[in-house]
Amino acid sequence: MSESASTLAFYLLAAITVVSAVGVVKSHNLVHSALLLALCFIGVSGLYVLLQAEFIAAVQLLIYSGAVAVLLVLGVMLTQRSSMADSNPANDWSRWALLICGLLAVVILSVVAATPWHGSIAAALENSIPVVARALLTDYMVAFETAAVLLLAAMVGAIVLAKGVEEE
Amino acid sequence: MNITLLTSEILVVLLGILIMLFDVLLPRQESRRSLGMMAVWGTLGILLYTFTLAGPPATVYKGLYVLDTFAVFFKQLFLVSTVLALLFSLDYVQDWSRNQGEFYALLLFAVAGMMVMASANDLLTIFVGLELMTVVFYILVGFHLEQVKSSEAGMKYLILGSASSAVLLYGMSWIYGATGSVVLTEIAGKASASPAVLLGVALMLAGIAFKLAIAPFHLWAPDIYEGAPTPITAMLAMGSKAAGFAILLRIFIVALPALQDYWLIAVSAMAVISMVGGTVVAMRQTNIKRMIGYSSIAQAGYMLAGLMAADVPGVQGMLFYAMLYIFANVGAFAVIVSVSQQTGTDEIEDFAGLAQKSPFLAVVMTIALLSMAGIPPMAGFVGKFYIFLAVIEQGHLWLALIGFIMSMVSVYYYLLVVKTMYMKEPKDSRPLLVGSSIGVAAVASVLMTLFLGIYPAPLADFAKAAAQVLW
Amino acid sequence: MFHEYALQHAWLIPLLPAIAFVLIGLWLRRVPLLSAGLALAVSIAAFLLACGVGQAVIAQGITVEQPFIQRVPWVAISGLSLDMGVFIDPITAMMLVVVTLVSLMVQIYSLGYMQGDPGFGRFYAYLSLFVAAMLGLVISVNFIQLFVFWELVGLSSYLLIGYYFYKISAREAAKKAFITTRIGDFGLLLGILFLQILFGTLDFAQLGLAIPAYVQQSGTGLLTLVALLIFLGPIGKSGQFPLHVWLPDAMEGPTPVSALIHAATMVVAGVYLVARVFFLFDLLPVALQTVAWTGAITAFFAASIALTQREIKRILAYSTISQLGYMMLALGVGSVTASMFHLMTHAFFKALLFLAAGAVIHALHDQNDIFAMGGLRHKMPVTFAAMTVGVLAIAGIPPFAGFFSKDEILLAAAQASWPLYLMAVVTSGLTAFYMARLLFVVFFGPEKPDNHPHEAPLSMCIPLGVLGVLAIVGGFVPYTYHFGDWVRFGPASHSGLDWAIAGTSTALALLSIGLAWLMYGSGRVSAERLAWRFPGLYRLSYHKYYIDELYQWLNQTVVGGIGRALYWLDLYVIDGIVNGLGKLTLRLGDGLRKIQTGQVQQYGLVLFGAILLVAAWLVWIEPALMGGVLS
Amino acid sequence: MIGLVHYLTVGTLLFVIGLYGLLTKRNIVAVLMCIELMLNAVNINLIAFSRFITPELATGQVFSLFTITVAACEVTVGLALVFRVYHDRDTVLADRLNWLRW
Amino acid sequence: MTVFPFLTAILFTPIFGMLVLACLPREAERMIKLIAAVTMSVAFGLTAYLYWAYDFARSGLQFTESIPWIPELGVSYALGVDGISLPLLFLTMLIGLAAVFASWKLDKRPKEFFMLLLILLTGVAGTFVTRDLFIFLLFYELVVIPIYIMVIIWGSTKRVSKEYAGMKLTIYLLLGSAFMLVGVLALYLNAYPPGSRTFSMEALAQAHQLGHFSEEFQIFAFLLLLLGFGSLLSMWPFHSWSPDGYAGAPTAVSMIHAGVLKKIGGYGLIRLGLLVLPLGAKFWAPVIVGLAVVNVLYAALVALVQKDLKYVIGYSSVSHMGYVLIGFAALNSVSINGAIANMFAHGVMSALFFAMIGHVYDKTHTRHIPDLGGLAHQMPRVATGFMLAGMASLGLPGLIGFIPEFTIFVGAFRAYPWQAILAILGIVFTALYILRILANVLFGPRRPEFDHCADARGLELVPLVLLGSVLVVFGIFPQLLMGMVNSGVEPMLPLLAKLHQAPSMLGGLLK
Repeated sequence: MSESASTLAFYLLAAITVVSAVGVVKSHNLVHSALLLALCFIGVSGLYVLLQAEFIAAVQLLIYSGAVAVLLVLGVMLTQRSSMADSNPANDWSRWALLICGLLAVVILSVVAATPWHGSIAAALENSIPVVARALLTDYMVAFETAAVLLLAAMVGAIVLAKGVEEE
Repeated sequence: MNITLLTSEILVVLLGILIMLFDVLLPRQESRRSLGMMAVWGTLGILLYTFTLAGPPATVYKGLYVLDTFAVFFKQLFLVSTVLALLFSLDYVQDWSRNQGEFYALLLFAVAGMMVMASANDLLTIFVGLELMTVVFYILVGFHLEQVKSSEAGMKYLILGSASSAVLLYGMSWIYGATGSVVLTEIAGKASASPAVLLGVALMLAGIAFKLAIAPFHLWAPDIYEGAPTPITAMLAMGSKAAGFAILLRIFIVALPALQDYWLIAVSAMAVISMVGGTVVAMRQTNIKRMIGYSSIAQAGYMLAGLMAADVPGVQGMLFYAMLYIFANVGAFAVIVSVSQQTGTDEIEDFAGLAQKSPFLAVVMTIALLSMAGIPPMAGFVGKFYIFLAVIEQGHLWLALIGFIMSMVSVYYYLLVVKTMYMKEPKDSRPLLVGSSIGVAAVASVLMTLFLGIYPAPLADFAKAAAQVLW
Repeated sequence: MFHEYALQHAWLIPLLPAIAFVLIGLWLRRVPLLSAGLALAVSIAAFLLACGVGQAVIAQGITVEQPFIQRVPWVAISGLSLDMGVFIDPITAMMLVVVTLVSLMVQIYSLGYMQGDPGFGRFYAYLSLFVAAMLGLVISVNFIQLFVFWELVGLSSYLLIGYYFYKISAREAAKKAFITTRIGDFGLLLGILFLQILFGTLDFAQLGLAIPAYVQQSGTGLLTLVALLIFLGPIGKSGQFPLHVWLPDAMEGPTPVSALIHAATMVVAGVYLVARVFFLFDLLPVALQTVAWTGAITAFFAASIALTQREIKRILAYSTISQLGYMMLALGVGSVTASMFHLMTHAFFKALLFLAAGAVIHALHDQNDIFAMGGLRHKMPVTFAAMTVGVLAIAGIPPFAGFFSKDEILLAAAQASWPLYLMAVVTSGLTAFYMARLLFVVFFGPEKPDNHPHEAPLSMCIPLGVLGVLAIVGGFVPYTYHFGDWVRFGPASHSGLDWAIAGTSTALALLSIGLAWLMYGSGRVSAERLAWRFPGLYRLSYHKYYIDELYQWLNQTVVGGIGRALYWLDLYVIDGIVNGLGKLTLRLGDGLRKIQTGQVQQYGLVLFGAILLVAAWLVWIEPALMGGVLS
Repeated sequence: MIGLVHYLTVGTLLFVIGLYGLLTKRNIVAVLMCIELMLNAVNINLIAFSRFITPELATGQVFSLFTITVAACEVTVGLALVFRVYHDRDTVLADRLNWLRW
Repeated sequence: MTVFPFLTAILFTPIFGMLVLACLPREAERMIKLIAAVTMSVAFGLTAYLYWAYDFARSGLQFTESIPWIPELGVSYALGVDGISLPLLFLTMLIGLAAVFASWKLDKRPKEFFMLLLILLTGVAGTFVTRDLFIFLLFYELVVIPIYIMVIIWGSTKRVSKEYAGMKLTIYLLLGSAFMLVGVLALYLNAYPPGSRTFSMEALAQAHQLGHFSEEFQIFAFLLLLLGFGSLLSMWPFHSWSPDGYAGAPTAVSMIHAGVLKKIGGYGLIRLGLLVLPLGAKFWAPVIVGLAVVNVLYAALVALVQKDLKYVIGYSSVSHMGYVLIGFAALNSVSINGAIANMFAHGVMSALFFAMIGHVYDKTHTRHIPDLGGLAHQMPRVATGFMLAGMASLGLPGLIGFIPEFTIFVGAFRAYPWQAILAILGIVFTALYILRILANVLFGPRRPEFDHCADARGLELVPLVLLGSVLVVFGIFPQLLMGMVNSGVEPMLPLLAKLHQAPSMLGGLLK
């Protein structure tokens, strides 16, 4: 990809991501929010591609845009019996929230700007999947196994909690 | 690659899976108490096994997972608290119509997460271990299907917990970005006072402080303590908090000592706010679990004060305190479970006349609470003594003064409970029968609390050995 | 040799009654006869020993300059050692004999007077305690011993005044006595402390040597203060103005007690103290002047009150105060001899007067008002005789005892300063007047039909007889045997009677008695008319110059008021701060608790607000601070 | 040239937007969505650092994998809890959850 | 060394008795009381033997025992008594024994009561016998909680509720101890370099002599200790727990608290404040003297207007503690002798007072002074007890109170004459309030409503006889006490002599 193309792609994807994220937050319809969330996830996965992390981008699409978004929509459907029109209201503290978020953004952005990043000049790995795979099963083996237990526990827990609803 | 170092974690997970399997195999009507006993004995066995782990530090692979005295200390701490918490869970959950097997199994998974946290030497493993623990706790907090408060507590915990996890993770990402590494020992060499690192430090500190229920990141704690099933409240107060301290110490002592000057002030402010705020608000509580929730905020403040010393004695004091806090909590929660079994609620008023209905429980409760307050000859005094000794040595006399004053003020609300138990007449004359497993937990708590208070040397030595590993 | 034995064992004199006190108090209380028997036996033994000591003083030539001293350590710590001991010189010997003799008489008298009283055993226990304390005081070898027994004397007088503890008046009188004397003791204690600090010793003999040397070196300024502080003690104990108020009230005790303590012996402890430490006062003219003036004012002032009082014991009490003033006056003008002489004769005739008054009261079933009495001379001849002797003795009519001692005092006063002499003489006239008034009102005039008096029993008459004889010869005999050679300070000053002074005072006394006869005996001059003519003076005198009221006000309003004010301060300020802090903490708890709204997103706001603060602090502020510090 | 700073800026924006939603959305499901946004922001950071700071090690990529896993678990459990709350309280609004307070 | 470990035996006798009691059924009331009595008798007997066997000539710490306890911190289980602690230990056991008998008629939950009482006594005794600061702290706070429980269960509600009184007492003293704890920790850390640190009191005192404590440090640390020990000693203005607390507490607790517990404050000031931080003590001495004078006069005046008997004695004890403080702060051997002896003396007399008040309250159910009167008619023995205690309290010679007070005056007069004069003025006010209650409670006309009230008899007489005889015997033979105390003070003489030149806060201003 040429540099200008990638620049353009970046801005486009960034815009998609940020705007759809704002949409998630601002939309009054929960279903719209969920769909915008999926769009946002897609934008993020596009950014991953730009960052040459294709594997992660794929995972992002699969898990986030696929599973998580669908799960959320499912949740919306199951708990929202009335109309969707005003299903996603905001509370009364938005002013404070805006202040805090704004200031936090200022702080973080100032950090981004002020930090002397020690960037590596090395090019990205052509194919990062083997590296990731090796890291997962060697260096981060314990974390990997732990994550497995985590998934098991989350599954069991989710079933137990959700089943309690079904049977009654 | 030395997989045997993971034996204890593996055993805990296997035990959990085994319990789930047995749960399926057992006929539906049969009492699930056996599963609980299995968990207790299994955990006890693993605990005994951990005593063989003492030795020079060893790493699993490339130093990302270490088994040193520090890790062993915390693993034993988690296992001890689990054994004791399980002991009084038996009676608590036996009325549940189902899911008892899952309850024990999930609890064990949480313990596995804590154990991973204790050993993890990189941010990634720490994070995953932490998430294993907290996600399981989200579930367990909301696990009491018959109690409305339980699901509310679970939901609140999940929202705030996830947000704080995101903050912690965000902080980790900045550290990673600034240093190019997630391994603690490598970070130590590269961390400089660049804005990104400082931001990372701030966010991680906040994220961990949330798990520790340090003020002003504590707001979840009282609600969740009140709403959660009592054994889970106990585990949150004991295990979760201790695990939080384990990673706090690992990260800040091992990885970020160079920035000590920066985070110490924030830490001291948080410690003071916790000690004062937790104590002051606890004075006005009427629910015993909620009161212990607030008091645990103050307790976390005392422990955090030990970090102010940022040296071996300080950490030694924190470790010592974390251990004795287990025993104090076990005693208190065992009594709370017993009383609420009979009355059905957790209000302090329900303790009226306990000294006459069951003098044993009243004594256990008194000793446990006084240990938290730090009154000799209970262990709590020695713990505070170690911590503030170290703090004063580093010149923070004012902090010790605030700490001691607050611990004496805290006696006020602990004594309110004592007063209710001893002075008020019981509402009904039914004698309170103490279940055998609860009795065992209570006796263990009292004996250990008194033993550690009177003869702290063995545990103190152990804690010192553990603390020295970090340097 | 008995007197040798007595001298070596003089410490037994106070110890024996003390043992009697313990025995009676703990076990014998319930058995009246045994109690009284033990107390009497002990008193007799003490009297005999005291006589032995007296004999030894004469036989062995013990003088004021060469006393006989024994000491045993009592308390010894680094930097302070206190002894107990025996200090015998002629003054001590005289006091021992007088105290044991009078107390013996009173104990015999009480056999009859207190007969049938439910607290008979207790009474004798107290009496024994008193005797022990007084004797211990007399033989004191140093200030601390003196102070110890001084206080014990106070205690026993407290107990005896409050003997009828069920009477509110007795209880209050006892309290008053204790507290009033305590004020004096405060000064005495301070004085003692000063001496201890200045000289490192409290021993009389050692101080007697050290003080003159000190005066030579450092002058008299501080020592005068010390002496005045010490003198506060005698003011309290000996009922000197302005701490005399307890003494008249002390008459609430049983009459034998009044005789023993508040007339004859205890109250002279103050006088004795000044005499004992005269080596100190002698060097300090200012202190001496104070003593003299205090004595003179007290003498006159008390006599003026006694003129108008109606209660028989009260009149006697004021006369006691007055006579004590005389003794102080004598000391103040430098005559230990005169003072001690008067002390002795006063002990005899005042005990006699009180015991006789007791007999009257006893006969009239606790009637105290003299105007309710009258014409008793027929029914109670012995008592009448005793009273007459007593009155003549106190009025200073020769050859009764009082004449000689009073004369010596007047002489000494005349030699010192004429205002003092004038006051003394006028007082002596007043004394004769009110004593005669008492005698005439009680024993002459018509009999009151309501009274059914009877003569006192034998046990009460014997002491009256003995004391009567002593009141007659107690002045003349010592006078002829040169009392002043023994009991003195400095060189003996043996002067004969000054006929001018003696004549004046005797004439004045006779005149006063005559006036009293006119007013109360024959009724030619109306006392009421006189009182009506000078209403202010009369009221002032009758109400004792309102000094009691002043003290009452001080105690109730000033001290009590300060106490109440401080209590208010304690409750609402000091405790208020404490409680306020507690409440504040609880309020704070309530307030902070309200942060916990249960709204998860508000928690989130706080949480992230805090995160923002921490982040901003670490990222912005702290590096700036550190940079500032570093650069 | 698009560099690290750009990606970090996007991440930052995503993080605060998610945070804003977390603090203001009443519906719990929406709150869960916002948490996902925040986690995605972290992932952007991680991947960007991985690309620009440690391109040869891909540590950030590994990290982000775990983040995604954890996020999935959280959302699963979160939704299960939403069902429970909905069952118990018949609401999915966060501000109705105020039985536990003070 | 195979000497019998007397102090350990004394310390553990009550614990052992407590454990025996724990095993008894709660209905066995008489048995419970008997065992408590036997336990305390044994402990008292052992202590009395020690008092007798103590070798004056050798002075210093005797009957020592020492076992390393927490070597890392330099803590050892070290016991020993000297002329300062032995009288206080003796006092503890004496009052403990008396308190057991003073509670003989207690019928509400006796098992718990006597168990707590024994724990309490162990705690108090422990502070006096230990030579190790750490162990001292353990025992120091051990006593607080039993007292709280005893107050709220067996106490009485008058002007303030017993819950309030108990809580106030507890929190107040604990807050004070917080300052003290910090002071102690600072002391420990500054005494020796890491590695050779120790909590041994002798070693800490040694540290001063080696010059390890700078003057600034001593001044600061002493202030912390003063706040702790001073509030325990009810130093003005930290005294307000004392009257309320005593009024709320049951008889036995009032006896022990006023009798011995308070004295731990004075003991600590001498043991730590003076011996370890002499320059600090010297610096603050003028302040302490000033406050102590306020203590004496203020509390005496307030006692004068009290209506509740226990409040009078409560304030009276505050007033008497002023004398102890003056004696301490005058910092010479005579005054310190007096301060220690006065702690003993006040302990005995206040315990007797509270025992008698307890008896009166048991029988008449009131402590309100205007409601009482003429009790000498119905209760002559109790009246005797009151008289003895009262007379000792106002410093009557021949009873125990006089010589200690006199010694304090002599010592204080030397150092602070003007303050001493003010303090001595206190004896007048003391007489006022003591005589006021004696007169109003004991004397006056017989009141028929009290005719049913029995005098103390049988075992109830034990406190009176025990404490009363100590009052008298030690009063007549003060050397029994003063000799002992002096043997404890004598080793301080060089220190005190050196202190003489040390600067104090107000310089020579007030001297």
